Amino acid sequence: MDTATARKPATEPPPSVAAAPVAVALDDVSISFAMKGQPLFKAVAPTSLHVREGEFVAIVGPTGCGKSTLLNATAGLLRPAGGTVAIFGEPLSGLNEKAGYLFQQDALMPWKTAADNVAIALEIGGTRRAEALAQAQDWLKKVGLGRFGDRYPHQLSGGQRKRVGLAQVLVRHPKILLMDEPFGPLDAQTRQIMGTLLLRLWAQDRKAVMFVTHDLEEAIALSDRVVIMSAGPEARIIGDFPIDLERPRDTAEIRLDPRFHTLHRQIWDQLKTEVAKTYGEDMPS
Amino acid sequence: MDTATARKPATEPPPSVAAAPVAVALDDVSISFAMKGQPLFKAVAPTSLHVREGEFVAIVGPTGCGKSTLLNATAGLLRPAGGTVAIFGEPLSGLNEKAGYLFQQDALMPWKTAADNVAIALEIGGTRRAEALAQAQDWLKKVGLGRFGDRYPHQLSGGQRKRVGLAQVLVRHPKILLMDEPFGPLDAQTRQIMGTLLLRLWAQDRKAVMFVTHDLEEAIALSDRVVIMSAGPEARIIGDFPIDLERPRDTAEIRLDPRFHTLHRQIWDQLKTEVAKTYGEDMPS
Amino acid sequence: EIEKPNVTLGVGGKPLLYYLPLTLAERLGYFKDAGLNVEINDFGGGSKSLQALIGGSVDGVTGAYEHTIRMQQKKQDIRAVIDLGRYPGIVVGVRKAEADKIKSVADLKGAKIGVTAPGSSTYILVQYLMRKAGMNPDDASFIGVGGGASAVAAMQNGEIDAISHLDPVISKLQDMGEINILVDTRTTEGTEQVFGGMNPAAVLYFKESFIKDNPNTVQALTNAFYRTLKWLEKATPEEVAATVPEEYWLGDKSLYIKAFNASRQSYSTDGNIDEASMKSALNLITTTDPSVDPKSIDLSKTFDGSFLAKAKGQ
Amino acid sequence: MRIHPAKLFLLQILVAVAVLAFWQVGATVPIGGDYLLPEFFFSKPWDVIARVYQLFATGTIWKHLYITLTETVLAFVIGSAGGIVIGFWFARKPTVAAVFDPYVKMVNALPRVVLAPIFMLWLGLGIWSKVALGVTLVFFIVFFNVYQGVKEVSPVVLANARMMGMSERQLFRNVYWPSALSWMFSSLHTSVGFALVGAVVGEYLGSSAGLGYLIHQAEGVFDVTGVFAGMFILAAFVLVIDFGVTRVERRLLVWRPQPAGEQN
Amino acid sequence: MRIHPAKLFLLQILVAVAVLAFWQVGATVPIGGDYLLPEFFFSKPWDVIARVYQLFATGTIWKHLYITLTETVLAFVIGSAGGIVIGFWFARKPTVAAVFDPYVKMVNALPRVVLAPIFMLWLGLGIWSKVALGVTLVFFIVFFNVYQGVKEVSPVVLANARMMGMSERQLFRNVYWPSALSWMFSSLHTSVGFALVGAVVGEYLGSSAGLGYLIHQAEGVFDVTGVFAGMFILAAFVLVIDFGVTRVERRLLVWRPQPAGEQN
Ligand SMILES: Nc1ncnc2c1ncn2[C@@H]1O[C@H](COP(=O)(O)OP(=O)(O)OP(=O)(O)O)[C@@H](O)[C@H]1O
Ligand SMILES: Nc1ncnc2c1ncn2[C@@H]1O[C@H](COP(=O)(O)OP(=O)(O)OP(=O)(O)O)[C@@H](O)[C@H]1O
Ligand SMILES: [Mg+2]
Ligand SMILES: [Mg+2]
Repeated sequence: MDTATARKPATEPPPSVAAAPVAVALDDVSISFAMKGQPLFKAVAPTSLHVREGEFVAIVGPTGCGKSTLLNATAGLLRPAGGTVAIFGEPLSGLNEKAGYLFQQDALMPWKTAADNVAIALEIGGTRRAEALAQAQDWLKKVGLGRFGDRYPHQLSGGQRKRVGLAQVLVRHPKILLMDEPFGPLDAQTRQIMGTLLLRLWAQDRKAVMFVTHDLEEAIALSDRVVIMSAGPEARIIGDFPIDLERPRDTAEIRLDPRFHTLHRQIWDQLKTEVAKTYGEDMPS
Repeated sequence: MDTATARKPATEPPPSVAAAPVAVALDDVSISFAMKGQPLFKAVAPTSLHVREGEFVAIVGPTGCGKSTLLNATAGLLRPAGGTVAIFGEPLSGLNEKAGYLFQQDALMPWKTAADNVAIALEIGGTRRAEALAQAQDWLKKVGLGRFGDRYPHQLSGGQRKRVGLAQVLVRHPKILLMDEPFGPLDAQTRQIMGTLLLRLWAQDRKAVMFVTHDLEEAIALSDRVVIMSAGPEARIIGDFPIDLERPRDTAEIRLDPRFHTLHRQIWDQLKTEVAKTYGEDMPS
Repeated sequence: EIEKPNVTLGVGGKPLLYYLPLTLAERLGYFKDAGLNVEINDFGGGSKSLQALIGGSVDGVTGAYEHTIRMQQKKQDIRAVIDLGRYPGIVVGVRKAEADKIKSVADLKGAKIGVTAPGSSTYILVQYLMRKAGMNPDDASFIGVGGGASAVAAMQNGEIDAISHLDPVISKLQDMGEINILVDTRTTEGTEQVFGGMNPAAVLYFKESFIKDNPNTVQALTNAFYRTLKWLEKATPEEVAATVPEEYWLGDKSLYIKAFNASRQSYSTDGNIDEASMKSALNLITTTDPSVDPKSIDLSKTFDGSFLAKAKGQ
Repeated sequence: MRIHPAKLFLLQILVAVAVLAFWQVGATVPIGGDYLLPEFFFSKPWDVIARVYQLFATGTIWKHLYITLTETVLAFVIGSAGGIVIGFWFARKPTVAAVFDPYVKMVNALPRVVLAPIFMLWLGLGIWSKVALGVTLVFFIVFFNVYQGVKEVSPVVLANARMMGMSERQLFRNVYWPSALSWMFSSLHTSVGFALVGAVVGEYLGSSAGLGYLIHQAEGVFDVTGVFAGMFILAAFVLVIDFGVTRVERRLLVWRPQPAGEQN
Repeated sequence: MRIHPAKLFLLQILVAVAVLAFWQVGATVPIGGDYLLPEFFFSKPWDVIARVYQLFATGTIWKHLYITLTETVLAFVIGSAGGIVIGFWFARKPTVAAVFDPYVKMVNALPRVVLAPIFMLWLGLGIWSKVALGVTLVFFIVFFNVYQGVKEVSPVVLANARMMGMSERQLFRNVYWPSALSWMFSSLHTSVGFALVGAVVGEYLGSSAGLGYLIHQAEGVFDVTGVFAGMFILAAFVLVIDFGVTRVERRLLVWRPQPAGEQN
């Protein structure tokens, strides 16, 4: 995690992405789950997705389509049934060490306080404990939890836990960020503050970001590209919309931009048909 | 849970609430947490909230303000430090047996399949297993998971698990519904479908609903009243907005109503100042 | 000069009357007088103390003479230096309720006989008796009842018809009026009836290599034990009771004295093992264990009388 | 990455062969004049195998095996049933647990060997006194684990179940029991061995048949080969019982996730 | 609803008094001609108490107690350290675990009483052969629990830690170890008793001092009072060790949530 390289001021315009190297290359990746006594469940049909260094890609899709699964494959936690995953050109075997992953579920260590949970992410890399704790405290402040450093996870609210998780991932400055509904349990205001925080960081060292969300506005406001997945099983990527809104963006203001609304409508229309398909069979009566 | 009484057609107008008995009465309820080696954390300052039978109250507030805590107290899982909780006029001691509670966290039994998780909620009450399973299957279909009945929780996506939980709570037709971000991990489309489903059910037998959400639009679209909590610690209810939109509502269409927008702006303004306070001290730099 | 003043002795159940000379030698201070510092290790049974000897964790053992014979067959050179008990001390008793049915060894056919443990000397003695009476070993069923209280319990509960055991269990059962005695090898008369002579029981034995390397130490021990035997020969039961620790009294001094009186004759008076008694011991083993070939045993290597001779000369 | 069963079996055999070879060398090749594993204490592997074969060939072993196995299975079943029931009871009644806690721990510390006479007094010399000895070992192992297992139930799942209106019985069946299962099975794997140990020690201290009796008899006449043959048969039979436990465990714990991310 | 400490203590005393009263009655009042707890096998509570007092008053007990306690603590520490290390190792190396699994279970089934002579051969008559016996009991209890405990680590927490880039060592320290702690402590509570049992059985089978030696001496001469006094002292000391374990446990497990919704 080369936090030292390419630190640029937060206000710098977004890096030119087209020329940047491909950070994550999913080629014809398909994912299946074997379950006892049931036929193989083909969650994701062969799908390709490339994310370049410095690119912020949002992934939206109906619930249960395979977004988390796709992130898991990128993280190296799940071996695809077919296709290849390459990270900065290297085929992925084992864990993806360049990536930081904010899980959809609670993943904090329950036996560590919030501050320790964040600090450990640095200590692993060799940072001295005092220094790591100081940075952790700093990060907790950034996510609005400065006074909650000595709480254990079960003493925090759902949204607070998620933010500790956010700090835990960001503090390491990974080159690739995998985020699975990071702002799900947060209120709209906090969401925007966190979004701005994330964008600032992202711009700093040209991270590649894969950002799963159910909030289309958020997806558009933050990303360079919005990728749409079809309903599962055998979900595929069925839409890929470049977001040509100017950077740097103010995540609150941008929603007033007319271009924002055009994009929103476009994507929404496609998404709607997709979600309808999810309920093709199970449509609530 | 007298599901038999007062079954009315789904299209019936909302019950007249003003005259209905009070289902949940929180009077001057305050909640504190004791933590080892730390001063008492006063999460909720003395607060009152009454919810009548057949009333749908949405609770919004900044993350970590005490929404879940308030629901826990109503459920009888947490004893308030002060004040009284009364359910249909009776002071609550022990668990609130009239309430169904959809937790913010995953709370499915990992050792039961989705169908069993729903069926058990009925079996407890004495329903025969075959009948319970049939109803469970029915409910899974309603939440769009008809084909996932024989999956174990860990084989489901986050949104799918939440919907199983929803079915688990609703299948029992409790008189009081406590829902903590029930639609959090769902995409916008599914959210609306679930919202409609919930409204239909609510109208059927005059349930009292306490509905925590971060989505203000959703809160307005669904509820009779939106209650706003201030940022913690010592959170209080600082706003109580009646939503005078007509019923029955179409949760998608209603958002186009101008009255909807007025309400939204009103509430939003108040909420914004509140959230800003949350970061009073910890405001991300 | 004594090569090894700090010696460890092993014994399988020190408080048993069977090993009384050991306790007496210790309590009378005869080891100290001989310039020895003896540590006594108590084991779960005679065979365990022998194993400890072979394994090298104790220097000598007060145990059954029979061990020296068996070990020869196992190619372990173990030698006794002094005899402590000349009669086995094993008693076969019959439960009172069965006494009119079982009047001789021959009547044991089909009976349930309690022994300390399968394979132990109490077991072997009954087998020997049965063979002599012309029976097969499987004509009766043997039940290990352990030492101590469990043996008493087995008899009390009527789970065994007869018992082959040692003191203090036998004295206790007699005292409780539970049994009638069938065979008593605590006494000269009883032993002669069974074996036609002496049959050495407890002896002090060592590894041959230990004897060779530490002759003076062995001598000192032999001296101490010989002195004890002589003391015991003349001692009154009261004196014995006063010498052993009070806990050994079976909770009741009079019972202890009774038990001691019953066993009194079985203690050796001169520490010697003559050829006839060696043969008698070998015969006991070969009769009951066909795997032991009498021809392969050199009895002269089981007992080294030279130390005893010197002890007597003092 | 699961290892192939055939390869696994081969490796297992290899370990056995290595141990036997070491044993054979230790018992027959003197190192600096001393044997590493003197034959007097360890016999020789080949002799032991021959003896095992002979015991089965002549059929003498069956009666003893049958008795010991009966005792073991009874001790195992009764001990674990007791441990489960009392463990659950204590876990659900904190007051009871707090009051009896020191006594349970005290009883657990009593040496079973010393208790044997009392069991024999009460239960006679038959199989039941041995079963009792096994039970006193198994019970505590299972008890402590079940007690802890119940306390480890996920608070959220429990709260959810209680909100559904489950009675104590239903909670037991649907929440505590399945949640404590993996704890229980962990203790059962330990217990299988201890049940057998209890039975054998019981036989060793007083009996007329059983493997413990055989071993004791062999010990009395310094027949180490017999002792080892007996122990070998014991150990082999534990595997059989444990195999059964594992089968049941697999069946009851189908719902568990495979450890995620362990696949590569 | 926590019970008040004073009330708890009162209840505990009450239980003790009830047991003693029952014992006294059983030993002195004949029921239908028979005593429920014949004095010959059970002594009488008052005698036992008097003997315990006497043992302490004359000071004879200290030497024995010291030896037995040393053995127990050593057996406990070595056995649980071994169980923890090997348990973790097996849990992290599935191949190793699969290969050795049957052997571990076989060894666990060997009656320790029979192994005693071998330990004495190797370790002599000092405390170490007794420690070894205790270790063979403690080890397996801890081992099986740690092994299972590591496998029970939450897959999500584990995946998160691995994504952070933790090495195997760091995973151990930060994830496996804390997660397996409650399993481990459960096994430690069982083990405390078994460590003592191992030490005492070792002494019982061959020694010149220690509580096991005392008990053995007393048994041989039908001194039941002595046996019970010894066992009582044993049991009391287990409580002391267990108290220490509980203290450490409390300290290490501060992070656990109080069971939610159990308050009313
Ligand atoms: N371990 C598993 N075994 C079997 N099926 C699984 C497993 N994990 C996920 N699935 C299935 O794969 C599909 C995709 O799951 P995934 O978690 O990727 O969905 P998602 O897009 O993240 O949904 P959500 O928005 O609800 O989180 C779902 O239908 C789910 O049921
Ligand atoms: N067990 C606990 N011990 C100490 N503090 C707690 C505990 N549970 C909750 N809190 C604190 O109480 C406050 C309210 O928590 P609560 O879970 O009710 O928040 P919430 O409104 O539900 O937030 P969110 O929207 O993030 O879920 C938070 O500041 C939280 O840190
Ligand atoms: Mg997901
Ligand atoms: Mg909450």
